[in-house]
Amino acid sequence: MMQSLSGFIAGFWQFIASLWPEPLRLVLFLGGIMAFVGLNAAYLVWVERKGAARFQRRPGPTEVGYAGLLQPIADAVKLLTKQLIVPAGVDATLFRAAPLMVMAPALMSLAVIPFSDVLSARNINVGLLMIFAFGSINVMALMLGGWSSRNKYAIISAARIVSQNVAYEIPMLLVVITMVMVTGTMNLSDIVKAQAGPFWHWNLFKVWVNPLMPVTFLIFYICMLAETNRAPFDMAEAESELVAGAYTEYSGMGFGVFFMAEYANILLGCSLATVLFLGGWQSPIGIWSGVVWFLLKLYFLVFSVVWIRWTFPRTQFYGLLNLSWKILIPVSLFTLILSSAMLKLIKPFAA
Amino acid sequence: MKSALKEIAVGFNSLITGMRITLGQFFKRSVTLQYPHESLKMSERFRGHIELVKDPATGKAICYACKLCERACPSDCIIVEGAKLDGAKKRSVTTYQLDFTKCSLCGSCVEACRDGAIRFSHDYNLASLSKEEFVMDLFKRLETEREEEERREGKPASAVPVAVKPEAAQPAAGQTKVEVK
Amino acid sequence: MTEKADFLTGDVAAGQPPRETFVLNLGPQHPATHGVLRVKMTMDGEYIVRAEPVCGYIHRMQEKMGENRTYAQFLPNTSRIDYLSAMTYTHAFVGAVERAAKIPVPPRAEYIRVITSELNRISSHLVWWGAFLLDLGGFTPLLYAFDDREKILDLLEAITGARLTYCYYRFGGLCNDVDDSFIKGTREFVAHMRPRLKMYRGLVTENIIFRKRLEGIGPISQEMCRKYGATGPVIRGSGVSYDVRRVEPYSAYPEFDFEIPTFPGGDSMARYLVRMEEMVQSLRIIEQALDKLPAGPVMADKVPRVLKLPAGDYCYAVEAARGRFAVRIVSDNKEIPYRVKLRTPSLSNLSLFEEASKGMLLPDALALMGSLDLVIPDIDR
Amino acid sequence: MNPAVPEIPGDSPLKAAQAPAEQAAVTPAVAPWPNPLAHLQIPFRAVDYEVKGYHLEVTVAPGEVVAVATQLDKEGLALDTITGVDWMAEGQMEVVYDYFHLAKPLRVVVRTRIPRDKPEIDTISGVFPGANWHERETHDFFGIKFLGHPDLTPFLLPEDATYHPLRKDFVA
Repeated sequence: MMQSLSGFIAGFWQFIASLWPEPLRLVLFLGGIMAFVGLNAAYLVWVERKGAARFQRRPGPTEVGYAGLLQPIADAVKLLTKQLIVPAGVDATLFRAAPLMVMAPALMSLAVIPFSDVLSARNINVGLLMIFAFGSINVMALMLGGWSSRNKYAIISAARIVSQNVAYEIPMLLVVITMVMVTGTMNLSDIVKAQAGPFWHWNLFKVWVNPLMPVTFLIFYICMLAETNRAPFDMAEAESELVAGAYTEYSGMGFGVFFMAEYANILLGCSLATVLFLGGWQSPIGIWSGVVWFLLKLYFLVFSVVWIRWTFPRTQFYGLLNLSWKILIPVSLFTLILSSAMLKLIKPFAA
Repeated sequence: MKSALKEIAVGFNSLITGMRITLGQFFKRSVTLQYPHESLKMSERFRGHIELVKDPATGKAICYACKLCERACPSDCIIVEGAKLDGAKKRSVTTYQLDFTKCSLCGSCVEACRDGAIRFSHDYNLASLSKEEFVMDLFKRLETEREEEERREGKPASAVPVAVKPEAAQPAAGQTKVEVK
Repeated sequence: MTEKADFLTGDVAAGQPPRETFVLNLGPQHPATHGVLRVKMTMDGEYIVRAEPVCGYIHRMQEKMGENRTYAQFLPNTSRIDYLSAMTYTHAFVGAVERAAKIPVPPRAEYIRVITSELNRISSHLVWWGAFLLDLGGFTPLLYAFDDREKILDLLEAITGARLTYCYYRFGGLCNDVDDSFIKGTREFVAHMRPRLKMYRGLVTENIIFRKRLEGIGPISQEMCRKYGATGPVIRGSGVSYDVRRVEPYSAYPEFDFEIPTFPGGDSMARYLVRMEEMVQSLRIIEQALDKLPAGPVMADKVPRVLKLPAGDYCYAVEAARGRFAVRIVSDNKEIPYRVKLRTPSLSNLSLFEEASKGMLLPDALALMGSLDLVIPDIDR
Repeated sequence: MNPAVPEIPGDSPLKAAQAPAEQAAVTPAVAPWPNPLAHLQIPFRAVDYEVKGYHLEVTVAPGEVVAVATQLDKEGLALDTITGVDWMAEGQMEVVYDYFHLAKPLRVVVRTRIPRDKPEIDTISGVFPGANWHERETHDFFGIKFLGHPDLTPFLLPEDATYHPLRKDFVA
């Protein structure tokens, strides 16, 4: 009995030791991703404020640090020192859990994003599936945040969030299915590898596989904006209608986490768009591929998100749903069918 | 179907136009002024709070407390007192109290004045932590200014200096004035 | 695209209580109400069953103030009723007194009044434009509008000494003449503003998101405008070309060639387009007035220092940026008016909101409210 | 999509969507004589617009205001405003109704006087729904009761106000 137990422990140790590099790698990468997301979420706020200022012809933050670079840190300190007020009558558990539930999925999903061919925390073969599985938690968290606040504005916002996210998840998944069919894999690393070569090998430009590829990208991009509740689809926050939407009752870091999660989600969405359509870490000229290219593409997309936010007014709610159900879903279905047909036609020749 | 496609195309085009316009603005110079570091010069006719005008000959206030301004004021924010000093032909002002908290800067007082004894100041950096500091005695202010000037020029002070606490309402003197446009 | 809840309005029309409603208290501190207006909304989900504006949060009893000070002393108050079109409001009061006291106004003063009033109208419309876009969730246009408005304010500050509450007109003329730099600056502004309006068009007016939010939303019929006494861009957006400058011409307006922009849609978009087109027309008026600006004094010769209007009542209406603003002075031959009535356009324009917003979605109702261009002190006085 | 909404034309100026006919309908402002409301059974008195700022005025009995409002409504006039004047010395309250025409230069003033100690008059909010707020405001300021008014709670004054500030005997 004792012998078998020690034998088991020894075996377990041997097992762990054989795996040793892998857990270390994982811990390092997860730490790295958390730092990356934290830093990005903070500094994307700076980018947003600076960008908004430039679009509106003002200097933006200038006072804290050079060009206001320490502003996000000052903001974070301010938010941390503020009291997290839990209003009377709210469901305190859900109210406190919601910000965490918003942040966690974004962090988790980034673990499978391949920043370069070696830089990825976990290279699993259903990475895409995992991202979308975690993506749906995000919606639930926002809804819980709005609902548990017991505030009329927050509840209206929660209802909006659910219908908006449900509506946009469908075309987004249809587009992703198209991409999975085109690349033949759900492993994000392999999807990037399938796009190796100069820029016309990127999925965005693979018009011989699917002539509507740019449209597909556009649908993905729109859905990404809607899923992250970004302008012009910021129905959930809608500050001129719903005060602050689901975040109305949050104060201090509770609000701060929601705010950071928004940027973390943008980061995730843009990373995914980069991987699926823009060839990930592949360089546009076919040589010197690496993480720099990934970040360049990622930040270009992030900039475009900021650019769009400071250009357009908010959509009307039924306009938003109409866009999804009447335009995006039919078109994405069509591209799905088209590319599968094209694949059937092309495959025999390619093989 | 055709009209729907056209609508999508037109709509998409309008979005692109909008984005092009904002991007065009992105690279232009910013139009704002970083206020505490730089400030605007007020125009000639700027209506700040009022101040008494000095007679260049005597260095004292022109005002002789005729109280026209007091009567013209719609908000009752001016109290003027005057007295006939020994040996003077005219009355002269002894108190000119402006309650700036009530003043609506309408300028009726300046218009009512027949002798040009009051004018608008160009101060606009008026901020204070207490309401009382906006009840200013313009006469005392003028006298203090005059005495300081005389002291600077080395003349003996003509009158016993009145202890006046520094007006917090006055703007910082050394502020850079930047001409814009 | 009016996606009203038919089932709901049907219920209300039949006098049955809607299934389950809740009261949403919009304001008095709410980002969309531009000031301290409160709207008590009975909602069914996001559909409005009844939206009842509650006014008076910044009531100052301007009319009582008019009864205890002289005409000249009340003059500064007129700038503070609708602080965005201070010039036109002063014009109405000054006009009423001039009409009663039979004070002739020199032509140069009338021309300058027109120029400054129209500049003020543009600046008011620019603020509305920015704030309206803010209601719709677009922040950047506000800053562009304020950039242009700043130019107007600089011009007006140089001649009046104030940036918002000008108090520039006097009984019988103006307090100051304008100088050449103002005329030059105004010409430059007109030249600057035309391409800017084109830019606004590209950025906002033609934007598909914006159009989808406004077209067909919040229709107000001609009949409703008439029944509620709505004026200004609201009634012109319903296809009635009612403009005080045309119907009851005052000042130097008959001497200029301009159009009254009218759009028949009655929806928020029509009201939007009316205001955008009005800015173009105002630029036209300013240009003509500058060209024709006569020389001469800007103040009538014999204006009594102490004004006593003959007993009776006197009205004077002007077209302010928000519509018809009328002053009624009842005099009993004393230095102080017996009664001053201020008929403000925003009050009548808002009074139709309750009827017009029935069955609308919350964001649409806020767009409708934005398109009415409310200035709350103008309602509360 | 509402068919009545004008399409924004591509390059042509926005005024293309205007109705030129309505533009012409507005006659330049000369006093609209002969009296355009002469056919009504209301004894209007013509007033010099240049002096008073309105064209027609009439003083009616307090009971007639609704009938007058109905007739003016049929003529296509719109309600400008309702207000009161407190004639304390005479022990009367004057209620003034201003109307304006949408297309013609025509402003009509209807006045009536009611006893100051019993200031009651019928509401015209049934004819012009816009009168609702004006009457509420007049009730606030003068304490005039508009009989049949749907809601006479204070409009601009605080909700617990029991005073009427524009009465000449009001002391703050």
